[in-house]
This record gives sequence, structure tokens and C-alpha cells, in this order.
Amino acid sequence: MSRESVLRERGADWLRTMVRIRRFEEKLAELHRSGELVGVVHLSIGQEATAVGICSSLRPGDQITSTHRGHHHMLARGLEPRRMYAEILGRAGGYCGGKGGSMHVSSFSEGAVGANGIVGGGIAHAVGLALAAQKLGKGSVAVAFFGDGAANQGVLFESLNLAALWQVPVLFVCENNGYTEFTPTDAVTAGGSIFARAAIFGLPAEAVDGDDVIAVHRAADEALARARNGGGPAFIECRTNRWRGHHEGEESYARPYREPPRPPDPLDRLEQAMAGAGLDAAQLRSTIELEERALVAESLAAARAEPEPETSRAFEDVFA
Amino acid sequence: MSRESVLRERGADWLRTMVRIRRFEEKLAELHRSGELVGVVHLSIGQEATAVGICSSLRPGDQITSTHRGHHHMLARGLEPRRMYAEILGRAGGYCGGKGGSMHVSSFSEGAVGANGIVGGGIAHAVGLALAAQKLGKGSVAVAFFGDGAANQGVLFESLNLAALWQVPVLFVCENNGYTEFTPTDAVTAGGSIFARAAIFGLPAEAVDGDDVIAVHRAADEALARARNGGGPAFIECRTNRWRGHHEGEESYARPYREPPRPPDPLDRLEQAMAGAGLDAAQLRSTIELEERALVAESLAAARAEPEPETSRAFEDVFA
Amino acid sequence: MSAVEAPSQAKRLAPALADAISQCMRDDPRVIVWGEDVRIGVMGPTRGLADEFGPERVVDCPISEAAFVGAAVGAAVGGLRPVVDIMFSSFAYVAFDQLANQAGRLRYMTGGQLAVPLVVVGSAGAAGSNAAQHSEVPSALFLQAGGLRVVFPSTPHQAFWLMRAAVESDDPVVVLHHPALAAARGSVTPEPLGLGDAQVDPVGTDVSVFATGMMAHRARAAARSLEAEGISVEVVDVCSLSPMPWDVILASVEKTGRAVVVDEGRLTCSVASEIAAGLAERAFGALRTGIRRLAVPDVPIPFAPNLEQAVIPGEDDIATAAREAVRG
Amino acid sequence: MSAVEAPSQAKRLAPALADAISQCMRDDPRVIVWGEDVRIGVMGPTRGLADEFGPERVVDCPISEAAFVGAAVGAAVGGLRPVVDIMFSSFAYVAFDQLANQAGRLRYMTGGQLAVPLVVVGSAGAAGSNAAQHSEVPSALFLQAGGLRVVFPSTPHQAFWLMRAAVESDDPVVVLHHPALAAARGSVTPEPLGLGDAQVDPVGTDVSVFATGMMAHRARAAARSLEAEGISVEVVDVCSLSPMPWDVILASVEKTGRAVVVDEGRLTCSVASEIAAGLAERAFGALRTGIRRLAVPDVPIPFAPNLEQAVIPGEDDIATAAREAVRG
Ligand SMILES: Cc1ncc(C[n+]2csc(CCOP(=O)(O)OP(=O)(O)O)c2C)c(N)n1
Ligand SMILES: Cc1ncc(C[n+]2csc(CCOP(=O)(O)OP(=O)(O)O)c2C)c(N)n1
Ligand SMILES: [Mg+2]
Ligand SMILES: [Mg+2]
Repeated sequence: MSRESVLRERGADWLRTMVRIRRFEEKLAELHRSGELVGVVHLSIGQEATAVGICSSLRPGDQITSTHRGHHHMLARGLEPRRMYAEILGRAGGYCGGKGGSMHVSSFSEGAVGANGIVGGGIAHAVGLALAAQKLGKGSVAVAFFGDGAANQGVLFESLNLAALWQVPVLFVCENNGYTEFTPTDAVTAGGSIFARAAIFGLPAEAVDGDDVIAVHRAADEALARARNGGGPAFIECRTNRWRGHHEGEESYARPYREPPRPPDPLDRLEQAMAGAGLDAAQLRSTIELEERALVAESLAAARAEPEPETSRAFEDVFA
Repeated sequence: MSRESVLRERGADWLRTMVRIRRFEEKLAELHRSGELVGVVHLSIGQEATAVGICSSLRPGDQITSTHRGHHHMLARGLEPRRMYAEILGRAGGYCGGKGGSMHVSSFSEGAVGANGIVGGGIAHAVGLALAAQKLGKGSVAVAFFGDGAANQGVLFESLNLAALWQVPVLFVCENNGYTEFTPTDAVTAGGSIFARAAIFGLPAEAVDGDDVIAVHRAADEALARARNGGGPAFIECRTNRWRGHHEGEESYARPYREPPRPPDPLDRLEQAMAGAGLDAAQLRSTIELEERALVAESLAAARAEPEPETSRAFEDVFA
Repeated sequence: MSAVEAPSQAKRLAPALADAISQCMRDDPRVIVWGEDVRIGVMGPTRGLADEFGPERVVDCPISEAAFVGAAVGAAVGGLRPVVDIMFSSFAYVAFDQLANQAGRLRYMTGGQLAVPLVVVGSAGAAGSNAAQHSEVPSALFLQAGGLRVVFPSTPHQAFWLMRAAVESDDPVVVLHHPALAAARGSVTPEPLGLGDAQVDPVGTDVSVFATGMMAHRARAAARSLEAEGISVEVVDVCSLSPMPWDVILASVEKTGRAVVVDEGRLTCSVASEIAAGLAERAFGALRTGIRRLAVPDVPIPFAPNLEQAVIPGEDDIATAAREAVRG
Repeated sequence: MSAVEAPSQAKRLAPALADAISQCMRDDPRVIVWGEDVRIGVMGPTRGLADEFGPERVVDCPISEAAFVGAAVGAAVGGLRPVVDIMFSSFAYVAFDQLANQAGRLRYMTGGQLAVPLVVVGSAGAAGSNAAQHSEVPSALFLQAGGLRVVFPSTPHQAFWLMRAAVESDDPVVVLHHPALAAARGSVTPEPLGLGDAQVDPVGTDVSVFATGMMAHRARAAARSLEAEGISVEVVDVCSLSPMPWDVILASVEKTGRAVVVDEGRLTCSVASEIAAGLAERAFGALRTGIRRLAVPDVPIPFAPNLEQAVIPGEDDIATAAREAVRG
């Protein structure tokens, strides 16, 4: 399908989701500054195109595993801002009843199996989810999101080997934002590009411009179509950028604190691409902005109005 | 140096050590059959050339880490058959006072830092030993021996990355005998050759005929010379063969039990190469056989005569 | 699942584990087995399964414990019921994050949205000079890790029923089996045992001895020898460690007033310590003497046979402790 | 090492850890620090060290815990004295084999041929809604693992001296520090503390409360409030968990006859259970009432502030348990 027709067909949805992620997280930054949001929060601002490009290739029943920096994956997978805010604010109505918080937002019924606070912790889970889907004939796929820093965890290599041996429908998505917390990942990563590490296991592996939602979507579509047809696993390295720090509030200790560089905004890039495709993108953008800002505001208000969890809930859900 | 001159210079020593390993371990097989040797014992028969080729490039002060199948590494490093037998038979005079046994024979003072019962467990240790040697200006190198099965352990990949980043004098030696216990390693190893897994971290990596002691020695000499001169880590995959099963006594349960294939004997190959180089190899071989059989027999007799460890020793050596 | 027929004739322990798994595999196509060399069944619990169920359901894995335990967690969440043979349970340390921080946390962190019906089976204990990395009993590590069920059968009957219960459980369960008991014979009777059960045998009145695995056998032997001395020992085989059968444990000490806790794990923060602490807290009034713990001192397991024997509680040690508890 | 000057003025806890490390680095060129983002010093104990010692001795690592802890084991064996910041101590599960089966076994397996002078420092405890994977206190796992020393300072004074002792020790030592106490102030006096020490404060006569880290602070606060009720509480801050200061622990209960053990770890096979078991075994005659354990129940740490508070023992819980122990 031509770039134009893809944009005409899906551009508006993509733009809406990307705007939603941006505005949703900007509010979290405010809440953290004001002290209303407790715990550690890692924002994905700047990485919207990667999450949206990948997740817009998913179908109902497909499953993702995510990371400590996973709000964008969850919103792109279709989770409700209200219940996400409720979770992140520790309210009873949160997706996890307030027991997970920012690092563990998940909605099993919607295929968001779990965000993980252990770097690399969720990668092997996706291999198992894909195996289950295959053995149970579900026809669904699994996607493992992880960062460039996670690419140095041994369990990634083991998982790639296992996925290649089992030929299960799993897509490994390395969201390369250049940083391992405060350390430029290049400084702790020997050898060539990260995607080359997957290639040695015989997986189709490539790197794409992670800030170009169309490029990400195309790569995902191709890999997932192959996986659904029994073609086995694949690996996509999405080169993107982390606009904010590692986590909110780090200025308090991370001296000398530097604002990370601001590459072209993936939202603007999509808007421009749509304009280039002859769509009235500016008009659309302003409508979407109005609607999403409103949605985010209402969602937050609704979440704030929620009660905290019943204390008794603290002692439940360890065992089935 | 030409093949001939290398053989003239070192062939006799190599042959002697390889014969020693073979006869030493044949006795262990007998002891296991007779029930005198308790515990699990993994023999290296067939893999002598790899251990001898690598260790004959080492100098005093260099250090090795080994595996559950490590007798050949230890003998090639110069450990005494008597104290090794004593250790493997659980006697007080063993290298570890009888507390380690077959899987943990080690002689710290002779640079044999430790054999590991955890597959992959000793690989990272060698990286650290090499770092220590570098920082303390020892001028020594470290060698990590591990098997083809260990090449699927995540810690190997992590260790390769770390060694490449730190540029420490460590040599990774993958002793590829084709088997992960009873499973042909190819069946659980995706992608190309094992040495290619090291290359992606930017390490010089190659595969050699592990049953050709000259080839192994040449590769090791080159890699270690480079490492000593600040050239950093390297990786050698030695393709060899495991003549016996995974461990002695496995026929009791490993049905259908198949005798593994018998490739040309690395000892005979060396003898023939020496003959080809104009040396009186047959004569030398028979002398060495006589002497080494005698040494092995005396060593075993001496070890058998040793007392068992004082019971009090069981409660010592946890902490310094 | 369908009605169970317990293998009637006398069985050995490891085959009883395999019987239970194969029954579950027949009953439930979601049950799948993996690990290293599970087709040959090096460790026992999976031996013979490949013949009946083939390589699709009995899968040999690379030496990648973190990934294949992690994959099992994902597969369990995704609807399979994986049974992973980790070989020696101390190899689980390589995959400890996946057990403790993943299998043991996911259900809770997601507020109960998902379950992790996973079984990890591994040997625990000294088989005779396998040395420090292949001999220890890490049951306390799995208990302290949290979110995991743990069972440690000492007889074929316990092995069969507890493995069945483990595979049928919707929770992650660690099944430990003692390598030196793999060939222990016994009949598997139709009376089921489940998670949270204990077996009291013999029943006694003077002193309670709590033990699992090989220690339970030594406790029973000690009980027999003390009977001759006129000391009536009650042996509580705590074959389910999580859930811990506190009702049985407390009732026994309420009756005898004396407790000896035996453990093949290391003493500090051991299962023995947990049982002793629970008794000191909840049965203090019934206690007539101090609680005695017998466990491996805080040392690794040495290789030499005489040293190995020196660090693991023996029948005589148990008899002596029980005698002291009664005679003071 | 050269004579120590303890930082005279009032200090905060995390900087006191850093002070101790930097003194050791000045005294001994073999001391080298690594881990993730140790140059920025995200977690506190390494903050500022890079400025003085540079990237050669303060090394930022990839996210490869198994390998960089394993490399530290090797480096320690090879003659360096690595101090590894593992960040949150629960991340050590990823490297658990290297800690338990390697650092904790190598000396023993080799019959004492080598030593492993390694320090692993990590935070332990709830800082406030960091949820299940970033909040727990795994001290019992490190104790049960065997072969490791473990300390858990609750004050800057303890932090400074115990970190020094850890770096100077020839054994692997796990140094835990509570994230919510990183900024706790206190003076570091010249009276050294070492491995195996405890701090008794306040001294009391009616009941002994044993605690570490944040729980020690809550125990001291409870002691103050109970004083008003005429109950004299002795708080034993067990800042060294291995070696465990049994002499101090037993002496305290011989005096008071009553024990409350508080733990921010999960209850089963916890440090609280170990101390209770040791008392039930070795101080039974002195006990006038059952031993009370306060710990996190066997659940992960939840995110929501009210839930987190509900699972961790608070000052009131401690006061209530101590009051019950005394008044029955
Ligand atoms: C096993 C483990 N080690 C370390 C950490 C601490 N940590 C949290 S995020 C992070 C950096 C992860 O980098 P990357 O994978 O690139 O993800 P990003 O933060 O860039 O999204 C680290 C080291 C952790 N959570 N888990
Ligand atoms: C972590 C771990 N997993 C599994 C084992 C059991 N095991 C012992 S040897 C072995 C096979 C190792 O294969 P390889 O590395 O090729 O060495 P080889 O036996 O061929 O010399 C296995 C799986 C172990 N000891 N440690
Ligand atoms: Mg990153
Ligand atoms: Mg092999």
C-alpha cells in the first residue's frame, strides 16, 4: 500500500493515539512535580511513534509484554486513560486495583500481559505466550517490548535462541532510545548495532526509524504477517529518542543534569506526512488535540475521584 | 615457526601430557565401574588436544577457570595426578582437601582457579581475573574453558560484552564436543557456528580443529600474545569429540544408549604428525606410555593410601 | 480433570512422579513438559514421557534456565500448564528472578488478573558426593521468595499425589524430590494427598519430630529405635511446605509438648527455623522444653563421603535430640 | 589499612556509605567500584566517588548483573576488592547463582585455597510506592544462601563503620541500606562497629525488641512511647545479620524474658523466624511468654500507599506486640 493511502487510512488514528500518549504523560509529569504522584515514574514522551506503529499492527487476542517505561505501549494497545490514571495513582479502580502502579500497568483481557520492573524480565514471557498461542491454536502473536539497555541482559540472548528454535510467533521490539538510565547505551554495548545480535540466531532482524510511525508500522506488519503464517519470530530495533530524563524528579540528584536533545517531534512528523499526503492535517491535529486534552482531563478527574483500595486487598491475589 | 620445528620443540611434551590425561581418566572409568569412585564423574577422553593446545600457551601466573569436565584442563595446567586422584577420591591430601571432588578440582597456586559445577558459572570469573591481572599489572592472562552447551547460557553473552568493553586479557575457549549432555548441541542452538556469537561483540573469534593440538596451540598462542600486548579478549571454538558418555555410569538409565562415534584419536594424530616431521614418534610414544602408565599407577596408589579428611574440616573454610 | 486411578502396585518414587505427570498429560492437553534432556529423563521425573507423548509435548531445552523458566511463566499465563524439570533444584538460582520476581509476583502485581499454573520440579538433597553445587536442599529459599507453593514428597505415595496436585494447581509450585530416594519403593494408595497436607506416621505421645524428604525417613527410623527405649515419637512428615500444614504441626505439639525439627537445608532462615518460630509463637504454652533444630550447619555440602555425612543430620542425631527433649 | 578518621560532623546515611567506600579507596588501590550508573550514583552509596577516583575505579556497567557480579567474584579472587552496587537488592535475583553458588561456595569447594573479598551493596525496603519488584527486603535470602556476610545499617554511624568493615573483610559481604533512610541524619562517632556487632538502644528490662533498618527506627520510637506507659523496652538493632550477634540477642532475653522480633522481610523463613527459633532453642528457660514476630505477611509489596502501609509493620504494631508481651 502506498505511503499516501496508508496515511489516509490510518493516519488519523495514529495521530490521535500519539497525541493521547503525549498529553496523558505530560499530566503525569505535572502530578509528579506537585507531589500527587508517588513512586518512580518513567515517561515515554518522544517514543510515541514506536508504540503506536507496532501496536497498530496488532489484533484482538495478540499479547504484549512491556517494561518500566510502558504507558505508551498500554495506551497504544487501547487501554483506558481513566483506569491507567487510577492505577498510577493507586486507586481501587486501576487496572491492577492499585497494586501495580506505573511500572506494572497491565490489562490481561486486552492483551497487555504485564509491565515489568525487572529489565529484561518480560522478554522470555513473550516467547512463552507465543508458544501457548501456537499450541492452543489461537492464531495470535506476542510482542516483547524492551529497551536498548535490556539488550545487554543475558536472558534476551537466551530468549532469542529459544524463539528461533521453537519458531513461535513472537516479535522482539527493542526500543532504542539511546540511554541505559543515565549512561549512553553505546558506552556499555560492544560490537555493532543491537539488531545484529538477533541476526546471529537466524531471526529476521532490522533497524527502523522509530520516530517514523509509518516505517515502524510497515516493519511490524511484515514481521507479524510472517509470524501469523508460521514464519516464526522476528526482531525490530526502533531507533527513537527519550525526551525527558530516565525518571521524573531525577534532577534532584543527577547532577550535572542535562536536558536530552530534542529531535523532530514524531507527532509533528506524522502531521507533516499527512499534510504531504494531501490531508487537512493541521485542522485534524487541532481537533484531536482538543478532544484528547479533554479526554485526558476527564480521565484524570475521574481517577482522582476514585477511592483508594480496600486494605483487605493487600492480602489477596498472591495465590489463585 | 614451521609445523616441523614446533613439533620438534614441543611435540614430546604435548604427547606426554595427552597420554597422561588419557591414562589418568581411563583409571577413573575403572574406579567408577568398581564403585570405588563415588559421585558423578565426567571424563574428557577424546578432548585432550584442546586442553593441551591451549594450556601449553600459558605461562606461570596465568589463570584458568574450568568446568564439570575439567580433569584434562587441570593436568594440562600441570597439576599432579596424585593430588588430583586424592581429591577425586575424597582424600585429605587432595587439592581441595577432599571437599571439591571431580567437578571442583582446582589449584589456585598453579593458576587453576576453579572448576565449576554450574554450566557457564566460571566464564564471568575469568573476565574478572583478567581485569584484576590488568589493574594489578600482573601481565598474566585468564582463560575461560566452557562447553558448547554453555554457549546457550546468557551469562556467556554478558561476559563477552563486558570483556570487549573492558578490553581485558581473557581468552574464551569453547570446547565444542557436540553434546549438551545427551542432546546434540545443534538441536538446541539456533543460528550459525558458536564462534560467530562472539564475533558480534567485536572479539576476534575463530573455530579450529580441536583434535589437532598444533592448530589449537597456534590459535591460542596468537590470541594470548595479542592479549598480553593489550589487544584485549578473543574467542576460540575448539571442535572436538567426546568419546565417552556424558558421565560414567549413564548406561544405567540413558536408554537407548549409543556409543558415541570414534573419530581419529588426537593422540595418534599427534604421533603421526611427529613421525611426519621426521621424529622417532613410535619409540617416543611407547616410552611415554610406559612412564605415564607408571606415574598414573603410582599416583593412584599413593592417593588411595591417603587418609580421609578430618571430620572437623567439614566445618571450616566457609569464611576467611 | 478426569477421575484418577492411582497406580495400584508398589512403585518407586521417581517413577511415581512420572506417572502423575503422564496421567495429567493424558487428562489435559495443556500440560507440556520441558527442560534439559527431559526426553531421556536424566533426573527421573520425566523418564518415559517422551515415548508416550513425543517431542511436541516433551521438549529438550538448551542450557538457558532463565529463558526457559521465563518462557514457562509466559506459557502458563497464556493458557498452558508447563512442567519444567530444572534438574538439580540449585540450578534454579540461575533462573531465580523468573521464579521469585516473576512467577511469584505477576498475579499479585496485576491485581489477580492472571494466574501462573507452572510446575518446577528439581532434585534436592545429597545423593552421595555430588558436592556443593549439586547436593543442597533450597526449600527455604523458595519459601522465602514468596508467591510459590513448595512440596517435598518422601514416599512414592506422596510423590504421586503431590505432583498431581502441583500440576492441577493454578499456582506456581516447586516440587522437590530427593535424589537418594528416587528408587525408594512404596505403594501408592487411592487416598489422595494435596497441597497443604502432612502425613503423621508413626503417631506418638512424647515428642514431635518434624521432617521432610530423606530427613523424614531418618526420623521414622529414629522413632522405631526409640520405641524400644519406651519413648513414643510422633513423626510429622511436612511433605507440603507451602501451604504449611500448621494445624497438624500445632496439634502435634499441643499433644506432645516437645518438638524436634529436622532439615536437610542450611540452618539459618531454614524451614526448621520457620517451624520452630511458629511453635514458639503459637504453641508456647504447650512447650515443656526448648525446641531443638537439626539441620545442615551453615556450610556448603562437601564432597568427601565422611564430610558429607558429618554435615547432614543422621538417624542417631535425631534419636539423640528426641531423647534429650524427653529425658531433658 | 591506615588509621580511620570517622567523619566528625553530622552525616546522612547514604553519604556515610559513600564516605566509607572513598576512605577505603584512598587506603587501598585494590578497591574498585562498579555497577549501573555508579558514576552518577543513582542509589547513593557511590555518589561522588567518580569525581575523586575517576572512571578507572568507578565503572559504569551494562545491565548484565550475572556477568558483572560474576566478574566481581573473579576479580576478588584475583586480588582486587570490588564493591558492586546492585541498585535494588532484589535485582540480585538476576545474579543469584553468582552470589549463592559462586561467591558463597568457592572458598569452601577449594578447601580454603582462595578468598572472595567482594562487597555487594543494595537498597532494601519500601521507599514509598515502588511496588513489588523495587521494595522488598531479601536479607533472609542472602542469609539462607550461605557463605555470605550480611549487614543492614539503620544509622549513618552503622553505615559508615559496617561499610568499612565490609570492604576490609576477606569474605563476600552484602550491605543492605534502606532507601527511606538514605537521608536520615546522625553523627558518626569514632567508636567502630564491625561484622557481628549489634547496637542496644535503648537499654530496657521488660521486653526485648529485635529489628534492623527502618524497623529499628520504628522499634526505638515504640520504645519511647511505651516508656510513658511504664514499660521498659530494650531495642536490639541487629545491624549485622551474618555473623549474627547471638551473644547480645541471648543476653537481652535472659534479662527481659520477653521477645518481639520485627522484620521488613516476608515472614516465612525470615530473619525474624531465625531469631525466634534461636531463642526458642537457646533461651527457652528464660522466656516468660511466647515470642512474637512482626513481619511482612507472605505477600509482595503493593503499590498503593495505603496497601503498602498495611503490609509493613508500623510503630503501633510494635508497641502493641511489646505491650501484649509484657501485660499478656
Ligand atoms: C535487572 C534490573 N537491573 C537494573 C534495573 C534498574 N533500571 C531500571 S530502568 C534501567 C535502564 C533500562 O534501560 P533500557 O532498557 O534502555 O530502557 P529505558 O529506560 O531506556 O526505556 C535500569 C538499569 C532494573 N530495573 N532491573
Ligand atoms: C546451570 C546448569 N544447568 C544444567 C546443568 C546440568 N549439566 C551438567 S553438564 C551439562 C551439559 C553441558 O554441556 P557442555 O557445556 O557442552 O559441556 P560438556 O558436558 O559437553 O563438556 C548440563 C546440562 C548444570 N550443571 N548447570
Ligand atoms: Mg534505553
Ligand atoms: Mg558439550
